[in-house]
Amino acid sequence: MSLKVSDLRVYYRTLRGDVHALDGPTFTLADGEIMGLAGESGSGKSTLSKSLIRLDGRMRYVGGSVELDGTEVPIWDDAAMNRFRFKEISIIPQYSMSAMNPTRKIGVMIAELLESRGVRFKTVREELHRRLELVGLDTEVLKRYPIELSGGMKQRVVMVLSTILDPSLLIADEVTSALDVSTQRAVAEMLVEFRDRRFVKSMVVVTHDISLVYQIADSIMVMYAGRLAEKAPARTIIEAPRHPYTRMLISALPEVGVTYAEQRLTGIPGSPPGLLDPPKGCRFRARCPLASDECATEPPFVEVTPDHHVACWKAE
Amino acid sequence: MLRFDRVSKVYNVGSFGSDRLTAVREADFEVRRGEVVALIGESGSGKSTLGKMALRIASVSQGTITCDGTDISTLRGNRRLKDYYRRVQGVFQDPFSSYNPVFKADRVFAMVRGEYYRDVPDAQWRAKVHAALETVRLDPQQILGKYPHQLSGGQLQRLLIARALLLDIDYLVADEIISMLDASTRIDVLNLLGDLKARGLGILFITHDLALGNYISDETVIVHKGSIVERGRTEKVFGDPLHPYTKKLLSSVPQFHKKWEEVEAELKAREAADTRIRDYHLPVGQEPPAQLFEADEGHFVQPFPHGARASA
Amino acid sequence: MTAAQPLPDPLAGPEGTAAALPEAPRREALYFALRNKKLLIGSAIVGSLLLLGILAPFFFQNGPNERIAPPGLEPSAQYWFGTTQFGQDIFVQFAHGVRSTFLVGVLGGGIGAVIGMTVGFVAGYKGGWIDEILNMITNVVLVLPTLAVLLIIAAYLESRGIVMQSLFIGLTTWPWAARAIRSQALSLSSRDYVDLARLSGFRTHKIILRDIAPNMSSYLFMTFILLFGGSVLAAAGLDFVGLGPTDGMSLGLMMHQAVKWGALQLGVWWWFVPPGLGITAIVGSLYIMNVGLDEVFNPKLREM
Amino acid sequence: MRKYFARKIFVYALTFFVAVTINWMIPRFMPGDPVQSRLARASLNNPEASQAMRDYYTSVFGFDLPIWQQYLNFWGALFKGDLGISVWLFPTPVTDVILRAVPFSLGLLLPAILLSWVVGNRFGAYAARSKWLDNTVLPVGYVLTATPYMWLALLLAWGLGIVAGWFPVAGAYSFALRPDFSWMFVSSLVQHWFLPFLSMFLVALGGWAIGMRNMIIYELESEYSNYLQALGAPRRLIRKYAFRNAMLPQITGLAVQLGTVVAGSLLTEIVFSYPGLGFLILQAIQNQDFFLLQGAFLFIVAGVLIANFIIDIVYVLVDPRTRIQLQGGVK
Repeated sequence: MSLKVSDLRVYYRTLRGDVHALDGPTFTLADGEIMGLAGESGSGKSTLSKSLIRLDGRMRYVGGSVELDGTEVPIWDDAAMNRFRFKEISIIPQYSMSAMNPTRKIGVMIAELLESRGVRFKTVREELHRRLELVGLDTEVLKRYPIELSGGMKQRVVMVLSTILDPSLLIADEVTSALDVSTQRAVAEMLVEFRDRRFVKSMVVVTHDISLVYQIADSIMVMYAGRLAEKAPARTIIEAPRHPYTRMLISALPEVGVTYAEQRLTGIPGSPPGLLDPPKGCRFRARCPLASDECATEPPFVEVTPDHHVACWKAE
Repeated sequence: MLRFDRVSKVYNVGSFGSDRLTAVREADFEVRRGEVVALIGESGSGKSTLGKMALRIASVSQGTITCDGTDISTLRGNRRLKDYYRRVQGVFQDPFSSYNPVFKADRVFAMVRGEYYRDVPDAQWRAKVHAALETVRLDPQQILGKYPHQLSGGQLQRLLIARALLLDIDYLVADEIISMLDASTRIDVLNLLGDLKARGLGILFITHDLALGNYISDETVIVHKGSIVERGRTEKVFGDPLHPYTKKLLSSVPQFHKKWEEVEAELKAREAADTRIRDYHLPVGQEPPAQLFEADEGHFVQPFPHGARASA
Repeated sequence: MTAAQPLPDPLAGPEGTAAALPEAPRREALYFALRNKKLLIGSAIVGSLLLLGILAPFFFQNGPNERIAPPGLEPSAQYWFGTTQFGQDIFVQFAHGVRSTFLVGVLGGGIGAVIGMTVGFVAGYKGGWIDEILNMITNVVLVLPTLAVLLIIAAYLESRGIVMQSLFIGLTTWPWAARAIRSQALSLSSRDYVDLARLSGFRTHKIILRDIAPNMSSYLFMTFILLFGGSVLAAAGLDFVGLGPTDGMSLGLMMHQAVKWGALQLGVWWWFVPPGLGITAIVGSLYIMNVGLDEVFNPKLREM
Repeated sequence: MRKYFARKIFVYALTFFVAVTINWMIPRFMPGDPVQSRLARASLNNPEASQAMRDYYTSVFGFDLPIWQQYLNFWGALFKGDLGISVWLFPTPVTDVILRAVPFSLGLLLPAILLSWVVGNRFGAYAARSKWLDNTVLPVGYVLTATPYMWLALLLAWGLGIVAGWFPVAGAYSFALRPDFSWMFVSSLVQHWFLPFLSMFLVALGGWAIGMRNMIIYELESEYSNYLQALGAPRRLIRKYAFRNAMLPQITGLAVQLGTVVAGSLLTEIVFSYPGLGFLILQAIQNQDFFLLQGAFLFIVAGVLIANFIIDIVYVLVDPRTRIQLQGGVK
């Protein structure tokens, strides 16, 4: 069991009170698993992924626990977390294109970062070169400034750098959303290759694009309004979703071959609830065609068939 | 008919325009009323520039854009431009950036009234606004008097479409209008374009998303690095793609029920089975011309070297 | 002169909060304004000096240059700030000086702001060769050392008044403001709502006034405050060299006279301390007010 | 790269041209024909000087010549280094008077600018560390930048000079000494130099500290800082990067602030009767020595332009981004 998250609650502090951005997800991530974390804006997916590595100034840890390879991860303690960052838990940020110091040569920056974490640069240099070549980069890039590289090249450097210490868990935060269709496939497949070569043990791929994670993930976890809706193997989520939200969401997404003239799709009416003072019970209730009285109580996130978890009273 | 006749856009960059950058090269296509044309391309393809030129926000460097026969670059002066905007309107990608954050969202209606319907009495105007809101399926009660940040992205985009409808337009340029909306609501805004088409509007739907273009359009235009590489009836372009770039896009777009490898294998198999003689192949090394070749009835492709893979 | 983002970007907030703010941005600004110590303290000092400058001169029977008392008196209950070597009441001079300081600030800062805004908005919105030319002019005036230019102009003027002085100050201090406003206007003019205004048939001046400027109102106000401070300091420098208004009284002129008549050597500190303190208090409080305003309007800084 | 500098030089040349033109126009086109009235006034005080002035005016302005001819003559004289004869120090040429004063001005300006820049940046970076420091350094910085140069000079002269008696408050060296390389002379020079230097240093310090504080906060919020934090880099490394990157805009700031600091030095010199350009300007104004005033003006403008150009070069050398962009190496 690589990652175990239990009842994690992280809120955003605002003037008008706490925004319940992440309200108690409990799930596990197996060794070698690539999990797609999907959801719309405000679903809590990026709050969850950020919480696993670094809470920013406005985020407040409220409760719950995170365990990685059997060790408790103190996500509430910024200083203690430094021990885990990079070495155990690492991230490929959404802003990869601007993640490197613009006035430092890339190689110098990497060396300084590694040395500051107590890793002799010499000991990883060869592996670094190997991995840069693996992602199709010349080792010459280490002698360049970030501005001399194209966006795609910068992103690949960041992918290699983030995983150079073979972390146990990698968070890939919307890594493909800024890319063009023709390049996002290469990047997504590179993530799988990183896992296959055991550069990382397991991976959370955060995205708003379910069709993309379907291509590479082993499992997909869908979030809605700060809570988990459903987690299942990728194919199951697409072909046999149980949660009404997942079902409606998937049937609202067009893919090549579906046309307005032949098969009109429909969206989900309404909009997600505000999280400043979230409604009691199931948070999808107001938009759910199946909602009934029992939905006023919060549905537990339970395993309905092996590896298929759903938080819905109607999911039998 | 909104017609692009060998339209080019060249930007002068650098100090005093010392360098030139071609954003669009001799684009040639048209948008008819009652039809949705999907203009599909990746970032930097020049697709948005084409939309901006049609809206007279960017000037045309070469070629002409005509609206029902009138060259739109000849529309000088505020009055003639306003007449043009009565017939052609646009909606843009970012719903939040489309609203001035210091004003209420329904100011976009007030702006139209101030410029076009100054003399319309209040009651009549209100009826007109309500009718437009109804078309885009918005509840006036929930919308009017709110600030942009109090509304959702989907509501804001619908509001902008309603604004365009107030002007009784013939053509709408929709530039990536749903790419920033949430997955669960975006399809409804897209369906709205289908409804407008049924009412006789001509729509230029600019997008980077093949699935969306495929879903809503009648005609498809694929642009790559400023040039149109393929265009034709949507079912032709998607069903029988000719240009290597189009094929590459189709094999890269993530699908739901097929993995990338499956799609790629299918395309390859079809290509192998295809024995038609191509008379639009170029000798290797020759620069492809901007003029497209009509490979099939109403299906145009930019000539490319035989055996070429995508050049992206 | 920090690059301030004029208003919170609705997309910049954490997930969910954008939709959770029920009130208008303006009311939120007021909420922060009333809780910002820097803003409150700054405006209290500026406000009280402004009142002094406006009201006090009406209560004096004597003008600032009239010799009404024994010379060189230390500050006392009767003469709050003491008297000069010529028996002039320094408090009376101070109050008149504060008045003209505010006048120079408002006029000079105002003229500078109008030029800077016009140049900045037109260059930023229009772009192209108009931008190139305006930029060139801005750069030329920017590198000209302001005080040196003012000295040479003032030296040849036969009679000098506050209005004339402010005019010349305003004509020379605008370039940095034009630059700052240009870059703000440039980024705002690429927003979609500007395109939408064009599609609504708005003319250029209307777009600048109705759509671009309101989004920078806090920024423009802060620019004016900085220009105000700059004008006050420039005027004080001119007055100190002896090229100030040929009639009337100003804080710089008080220091000029103090130095000229040996206040330093005679140890008459009450002659040169109040005017400088007045200038520092006004300009310094304005600057600190500005930081406060920046914190009010720029949500990123609120968290600090 | 060449194009970038060509453009910069063009702006500076244009500025110099404008400055010279202002210099030529002002005496010609001010209301009430100031030239004639100056001549008249000077002839009362000093007949000899009045003759020299008249000669210069006729050669340069040549009242009967067409305007464009006068303008060209003015430039011609300028290129020969002829700025006229000083009335105040008759019959020394203005150029000589100014060249004598320039070293004193530079001796004050350069150390004051450079040291205040270095120290101010350190303070500013330090201030961004904690709320407590920020709340002290920031207001002090703002008060310092709001202080008129001459007032701080007056306070220091009075407090440390007159009251405490630690430093002399007038001149560049003791009147009893003649310039030589003796220990006594040099120490007198330093003693006289210290107070004007200190007052300029202090006023300029505030601005740099504030600028750096704002820049570094911006850098610490940037994405590369975020990334480093997410990878658990120690604060030391993140601060180091932020500080270095925040320095770059401060170099440009140096160019922007130059005019203000030069103006400040003029005022400070006046308080301390320090024989630099500022003191010359005061003498020129008081003695109605307009050639001297105009000459000083041109020297100041030229100096500021040269300094700007040096800063441009330095900036390109230290910022890899600009350097690479100028070399056309961006992919």
